[in-house]
Amino acid sequence: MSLKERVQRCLGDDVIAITEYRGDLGIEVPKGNIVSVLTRLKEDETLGFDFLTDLFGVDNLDYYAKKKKKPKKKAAGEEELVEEEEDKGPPPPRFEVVYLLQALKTNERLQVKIRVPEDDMEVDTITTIWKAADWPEREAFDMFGFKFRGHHNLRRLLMWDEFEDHPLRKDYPLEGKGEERHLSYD
Amino acid sequence: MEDWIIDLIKVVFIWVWCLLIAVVMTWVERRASAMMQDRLGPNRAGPFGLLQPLADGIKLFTKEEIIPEKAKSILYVLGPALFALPAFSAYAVVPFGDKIVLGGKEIILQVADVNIGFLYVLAIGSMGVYGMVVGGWASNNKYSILGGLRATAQLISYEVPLGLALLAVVLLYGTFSLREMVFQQSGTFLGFLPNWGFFKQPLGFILFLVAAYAEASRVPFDLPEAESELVNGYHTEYGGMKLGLYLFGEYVNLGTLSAIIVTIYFGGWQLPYVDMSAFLGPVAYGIASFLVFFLKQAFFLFLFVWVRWTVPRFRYDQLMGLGWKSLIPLCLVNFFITALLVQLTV
Amino acid sequence: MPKPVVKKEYPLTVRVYLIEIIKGLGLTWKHFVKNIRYSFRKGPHTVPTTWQYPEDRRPISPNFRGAHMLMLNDRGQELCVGCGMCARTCPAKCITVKRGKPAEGEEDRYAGKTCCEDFTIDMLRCIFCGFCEEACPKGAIVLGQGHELAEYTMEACIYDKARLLANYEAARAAGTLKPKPKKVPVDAPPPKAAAAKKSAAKAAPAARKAAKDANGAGKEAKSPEGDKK
Amino acid sequence: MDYDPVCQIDRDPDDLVTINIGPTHPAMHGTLRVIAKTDGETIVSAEPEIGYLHRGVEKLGENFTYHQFIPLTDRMNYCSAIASNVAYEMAVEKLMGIKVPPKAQLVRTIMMELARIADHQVLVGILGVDLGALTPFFYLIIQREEIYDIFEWYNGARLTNTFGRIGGVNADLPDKFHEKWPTLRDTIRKANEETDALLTKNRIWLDRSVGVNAFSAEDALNWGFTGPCLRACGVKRDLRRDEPYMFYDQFDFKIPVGKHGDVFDRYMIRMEEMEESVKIIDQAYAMYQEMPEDAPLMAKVPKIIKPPEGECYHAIETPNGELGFWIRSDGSDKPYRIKIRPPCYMVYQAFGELVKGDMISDTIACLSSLNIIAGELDR
Repeated sequence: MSLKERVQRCLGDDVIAITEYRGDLGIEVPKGNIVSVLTRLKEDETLGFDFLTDLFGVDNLDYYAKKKKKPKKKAAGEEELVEEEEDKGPPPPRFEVVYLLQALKTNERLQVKIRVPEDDMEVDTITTIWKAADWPEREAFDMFGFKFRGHHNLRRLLMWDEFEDHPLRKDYPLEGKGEERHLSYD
Repeated sequence: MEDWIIDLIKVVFIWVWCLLIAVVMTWVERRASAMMQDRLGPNRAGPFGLLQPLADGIKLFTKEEIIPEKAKSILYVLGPALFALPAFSAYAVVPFGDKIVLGGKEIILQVADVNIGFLYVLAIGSMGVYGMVVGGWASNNKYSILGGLRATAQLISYEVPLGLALLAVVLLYGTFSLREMVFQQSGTFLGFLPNWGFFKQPLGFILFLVAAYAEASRVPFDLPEAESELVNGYHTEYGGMKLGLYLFGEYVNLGTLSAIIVTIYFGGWQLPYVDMSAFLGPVAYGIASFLVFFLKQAFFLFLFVWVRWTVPRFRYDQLMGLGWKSLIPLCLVNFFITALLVQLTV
Repeated sequence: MPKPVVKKEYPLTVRVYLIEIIKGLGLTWKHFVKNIRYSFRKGPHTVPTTWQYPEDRRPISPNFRGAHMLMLNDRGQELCVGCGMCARTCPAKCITVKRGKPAEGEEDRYAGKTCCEDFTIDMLRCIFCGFCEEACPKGAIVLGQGHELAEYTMEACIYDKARLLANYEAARAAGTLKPKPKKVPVDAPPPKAAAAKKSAAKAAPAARKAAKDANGAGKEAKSPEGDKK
Repeated sequence: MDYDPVCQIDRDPDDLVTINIGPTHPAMHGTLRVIAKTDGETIVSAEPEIGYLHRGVEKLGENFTYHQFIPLTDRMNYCSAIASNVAYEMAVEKLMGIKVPPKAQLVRTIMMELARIADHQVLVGILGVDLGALTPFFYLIIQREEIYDIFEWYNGARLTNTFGRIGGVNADLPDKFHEKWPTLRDTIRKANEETDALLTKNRIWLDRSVGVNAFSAEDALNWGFTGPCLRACGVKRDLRRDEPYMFYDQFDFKIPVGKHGDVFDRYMIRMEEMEESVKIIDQAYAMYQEMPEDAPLMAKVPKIIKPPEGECYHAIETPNGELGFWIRSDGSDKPYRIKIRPPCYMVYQAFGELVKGDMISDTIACLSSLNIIAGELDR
């Protein structure tokens, strides 16, 4: 049975969309179910995605803007399914969180995505499943502003603590906004 | 010539000699380590870089003297002096040669032939730790205080095996005087070996050597200043000549310890099988005995350098374990065996 | 989770410390003697692994990516036409080129119809990746062997055209001009059959790549699923 | 000898001393910082702080073209820049569906394995330095210089190589390699043997490394370890074997595996991997020599790289572990989003867990043995 079928069988209705590009399988799942989805993926015997490779956010602001400009452009790859739905409904959520999983036994990889709207940045933490998600979640918070519910130490990781913006968002300029770090000594 | 002038000359001579050893040792350390590591080392100042220590000295003297803002300034200045002074003082009882006859006056080549020279060495040797711990404390730096604490624990712990190893030697020679010990090492042992303490006390020698390394806080026991862990340990905050005193003190310590090893275990100024006084004039004999002593000392100084660039460093708890769990029992065993043998042979 | 406890069981020769330390001392002694012997050799380059820098310089690769230069051709004409490809491809954005027309009567100085009026490289920004050299259609900008680039002021680190040309003159005088790079053979645009044959001929590891390749560049296709062994 | 993990005893936080190890500490590899709470010499808790070398590589990547990003990957793991370069190039090639000519793949393999040797040499040397043995460092670093000579003759840079291009490599193996490799492989081995002789059986070294921050395989996987640190814990996992890319499944090489995941195992694994890399280069070189002189080194790649819309993840086994690139293309000449998965990022987040209950000296040993490279960590 192919990986796609196994994943579909394991998750059932939780799979919103399946994309495949260059052999990389990606599934989109509802935001609220991410913990249960990942737990099921980890514990399912036929899948066994027991290794969290990485976790990160994506800001799709420009992506949609570009899409809107050129609606005629042939949608390639994974966006196809999503796009058709998009045209009718409200604008899709701005952010994505991508989880890269790997099965150590079979060496299969899977991308699990959730979409996060800008006005509701809360995502359940998965540090309860993998400790490896500790820093990546902090980084995603730092860079995009996701609030990982239940994370034990959600502080900024790379930027300094007083920094206010989220630099990897598309509306943050490359050269920064002129923030300076003021150090205080006692 | 009056006695006190002679004594003064001897003191000055030893003082200068110690400094010279320390200065040259800085060069030897750097060049020898470079040679062991396929490098060149300092070779710009003078031929083979021999003037490098001078350049370093000038640099250290002309550097700005900085006392950290929150350091305890009196203790901070006192630390290096406390460290260097005992190192120099310990040399006072080391017989660095036999005797020299000048103007019909017999001069022994030793600053003071005290009959408890052995105890004096031990007592003065353990003073050096004050310099380290005071410097570390006064610097107001966490790394420094850790270095100072490590130094305290290490030096006090290794004082015990050092003393025990020496005690066995005292049993053997039946005297506390270092000069007397050297005299007792003339002749041969078992007919073919030089009558050196080393051959009578091989285990004692190794134990003493290890303890000496720890006392001098050299690799593998350089925990108080472990540069990869504690930045530079107790002298992290020091600079200029204050740092220079610490470094000098360390090398003088090495010189003293080597001298004591030579005196106790390697027959002092005596050559094996050969009696130099038989065919040398009184002045030449004095100089020759000094040179023989120095050569032996130089070998041990080099050994200090050589070992440093070969082995890794201990960890603090392992160091303590080695000292208390291995060295001290072995020292006691060595002590009892020696006592037994001495008792049987006498 | 508690850390695993490791039992330390060493053989006796290891446990007594001294044997292995003495072996180690032997090794360092070997190096010591060897290097002492070397250090009595004549010349600045004594110990083979150390170069006595100002007197004794290590050979520098002809491909070295050092200070830039603007090349002239055999007839002494400037090659640069000021197209600005280098500036565009530079990841550090350190090149500024101003295109210009050669002045009246000076056409001989330039190889092309246009020239660069101004060419500055901010060496403080440059990361010496060599992309400018690769992008240049005329082979006009080349990274030479100059590697002692320290200056006393920041302004001096911004190389203008004269400096770049002077770099070339210096390199030519020293004979360290870069040899013409060998042309990298590029995979021929595969006719369908040839490509298939090739990928079939290729051994197993390429199977996945080949399968992916069959998708063709830029075309969405069903990814092969059975290609995992 | 063993000591009780003191950290399990409840302690008054006021009794603890906070020690800042780094960011400017002689034993810190780059600008790392560990805030350690210590009780005497024992670490009760340690918290690594990163971000001192954060340069926003991912943000820069979104504003660079695909080719312009290659020099940035140099500056991630600067000890083995070539491996990072190749990892990125392979990710873009996967995104575009480019097939790299076999000869270029062999050149990449050879250079990458050389970089792996160089990386491991630095690591073992620095581990020695941090534990007080300076001499092995020099024996190893001399060989690394020879390897860097090959890199320099290859494309003109020693450290930040900017190796390869998307679709292949931009030059053939240099003559320097052909002339040097037969002797170099022996000197590399000799340097390893000398290091081995100085360290591996030395009781002092063993005491400092065996059993120091041992880590269980289960924990290691949970924390996302990859590469030598994971293999030291006893998990036989190597992307070269598990997800073979290039010609790795045709080469005959062993994957060294440790037992306890302690400093000693990490050290030994690196020592053995150097041996294996030498073997791999030998085999790859033999295959390379069978190729015709004018075999292609570059695939046919458009001048301006515009991958079709889509996203993919590709990872290879760099000296530190799995280095992956997740790239989303929106069809333009710049990546829409690049996410780098640096291997030591995942390893370093477990640092507090690793050194808990050990001593200050062990912190240093642990840090060096993990091979944390700040450039890769902070990106």
